[in-house]
Amino acid sequence: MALVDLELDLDVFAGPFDLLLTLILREEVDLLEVDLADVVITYIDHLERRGELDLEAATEFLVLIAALLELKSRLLLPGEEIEEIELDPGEAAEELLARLLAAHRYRAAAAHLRERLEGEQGSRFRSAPVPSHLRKARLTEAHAVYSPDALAGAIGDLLQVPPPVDIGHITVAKVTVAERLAHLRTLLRRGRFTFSEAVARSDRVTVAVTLYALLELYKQGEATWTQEEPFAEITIEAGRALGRMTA
Amino acid sequence: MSAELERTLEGLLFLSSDPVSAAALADATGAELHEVVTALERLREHYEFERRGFLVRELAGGFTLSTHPDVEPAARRLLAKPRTPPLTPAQAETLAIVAYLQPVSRPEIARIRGVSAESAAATLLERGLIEDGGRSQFGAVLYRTTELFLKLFGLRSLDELPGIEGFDPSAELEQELRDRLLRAGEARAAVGTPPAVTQEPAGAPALSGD
Amino acid sequence: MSAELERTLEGLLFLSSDPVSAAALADATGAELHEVVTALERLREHYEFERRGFLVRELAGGFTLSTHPDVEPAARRLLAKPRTPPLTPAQAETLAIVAYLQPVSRPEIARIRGVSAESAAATLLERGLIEDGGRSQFGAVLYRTTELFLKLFGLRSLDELPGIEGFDPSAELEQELRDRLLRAGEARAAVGTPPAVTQEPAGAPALSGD
Repeated sequence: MALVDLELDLDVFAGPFDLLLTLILREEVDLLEVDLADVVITYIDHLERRGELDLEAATEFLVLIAALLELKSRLLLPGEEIEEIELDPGEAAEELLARLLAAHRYRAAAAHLRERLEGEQGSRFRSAPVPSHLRKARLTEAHAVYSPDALAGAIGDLLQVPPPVDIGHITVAKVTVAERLAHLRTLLRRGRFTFSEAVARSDRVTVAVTLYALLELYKQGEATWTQEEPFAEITIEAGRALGRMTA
Repeated sequence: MSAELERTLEGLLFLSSDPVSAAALADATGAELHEVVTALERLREHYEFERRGFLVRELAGGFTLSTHPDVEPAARRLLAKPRTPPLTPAQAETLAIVAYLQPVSRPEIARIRGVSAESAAATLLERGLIEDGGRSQFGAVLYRTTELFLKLFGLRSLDELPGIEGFDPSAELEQELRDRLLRAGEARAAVGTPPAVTQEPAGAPALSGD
Repeated sequence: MSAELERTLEGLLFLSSDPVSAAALADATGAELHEVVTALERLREHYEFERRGFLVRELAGGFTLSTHPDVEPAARRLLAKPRTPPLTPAQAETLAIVAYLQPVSRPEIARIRGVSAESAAATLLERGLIEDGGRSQFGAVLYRTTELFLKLFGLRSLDELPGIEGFDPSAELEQELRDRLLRAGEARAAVGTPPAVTQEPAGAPALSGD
């Protein structure tokens, strides 16, 4: 049996896997101290070295390691219940044995099912759809099962025009282009300023309207601007028209 | 050997839902084409003389088995039970639109509902509640309700369809209903809300009759 | 009349893709239940003695037709695929656990197998051999086998599965497992003596810590 060959070198134990199991069951090694992940890694290395998979041994190992993990997780559960969960070695061994037996049992049942399926390979079933003319329900067999009111109700619902979308929760822009034009002209009279200064502490709508107002001023020649690179700060100053006007 | 071939062909035709060509049958059985044709002929005779429940039929694509017409009444009793599970809201809406506006096209149903009516219409067709009733001037299939529909809803005729709450049927009846439904549907599509589903359809008072 | 019944039953079984109960066949044909059962038996004999390509099978609580195994080689050539792909060991184990313990949850299956049952269960679900059969009290999906399982595995009902105790390991194997668990290590540990603390060559155990 390949499991016997599985040599472990863990922090708390060095030796064959089956001995570790025995010692755990005799409580000579504390399951809580055993790094089960290390056991699994050792097992995988072991499989790789052998280069072949002994299915029987692999199943047994998986069932045992899963059962150990479950026992360990139960031991790790915090709280007063810990007394109750503590397993005596006999019980733990019986539980592991029961697991192994169940695994064997269902593996044998699985083999039986596979044989059964194999034995049925020769019989196939027809899976054609029933011709549609044979599927149509006959009128004489039909009787009222639906309420006509359901149809009227459905049409009534469909006739309802939905209320207009409620946009009350959206802040309606209270700012106008005229207001922002006035604001920008005030700033221009004081000299150079940046766009950020012009829209400091403003909401998005105000920013948008301000930009629109600025474009309007540029078009009129009242303002001109410079921007070093995209998304950089925009510096605004009076344009030629305004200059002429003030000149 | 030839009885063996007949038996194998019988099994192959049993398994195939579509007609199978004699050549394909020859390939599968390893027999010559003329042997296959002869064996199929014997199979046909066997079914006929022994009064079996099947027929060998030669259709466009090849050979197929079907049941003898004598079996059909029992087959309908076994297989053609009207399928009447509760209608889903989508099915009820689609059926209601067809019932009140027939004939009506699928695009129109979709416009009124604000969503596609494809799968609901397919189910209603399959259950025999609606049927193909010609083509619109634009080539779309027009649906109408069937006799089975009347029976399953306990109606003697379409005139017995209940009136609609909030709708005066005495007016320019059908065209107006159609227009109003379309307007409501477009409004719904614009808003993106599904139509309200009536909680208790049976509670809607009927306005017709007058 | 009875030949007529046989013929009708043959046609009905041909048309139904799922097994049909004798009661449903009696309903459809208007015959008595015992007449149906007798006629089905005669049909079975007819197919057998006449060496037809079909068999009458009693599966999944009803009757159905299947092809005779002798047709299989030709069917495989015609349909170019095996009837059902074989099960992998993981799928077969998962299916066995569901078949015997149903309804059973995936964590329970994993507990018995020692490994996750996720992908095997997904494949079995997809192939229609098992299905969702409700929820456990902890909310895990419970699996059970389907009618298709019975049909494909040639079972009339779950009762036809051999008892699970028949698959218990032999007494010798059980004893061997018990020995391996409880005592195998002891031989190495030089029975009774406390495990050595110092590491020695040749696989002697070394216990660090307490």
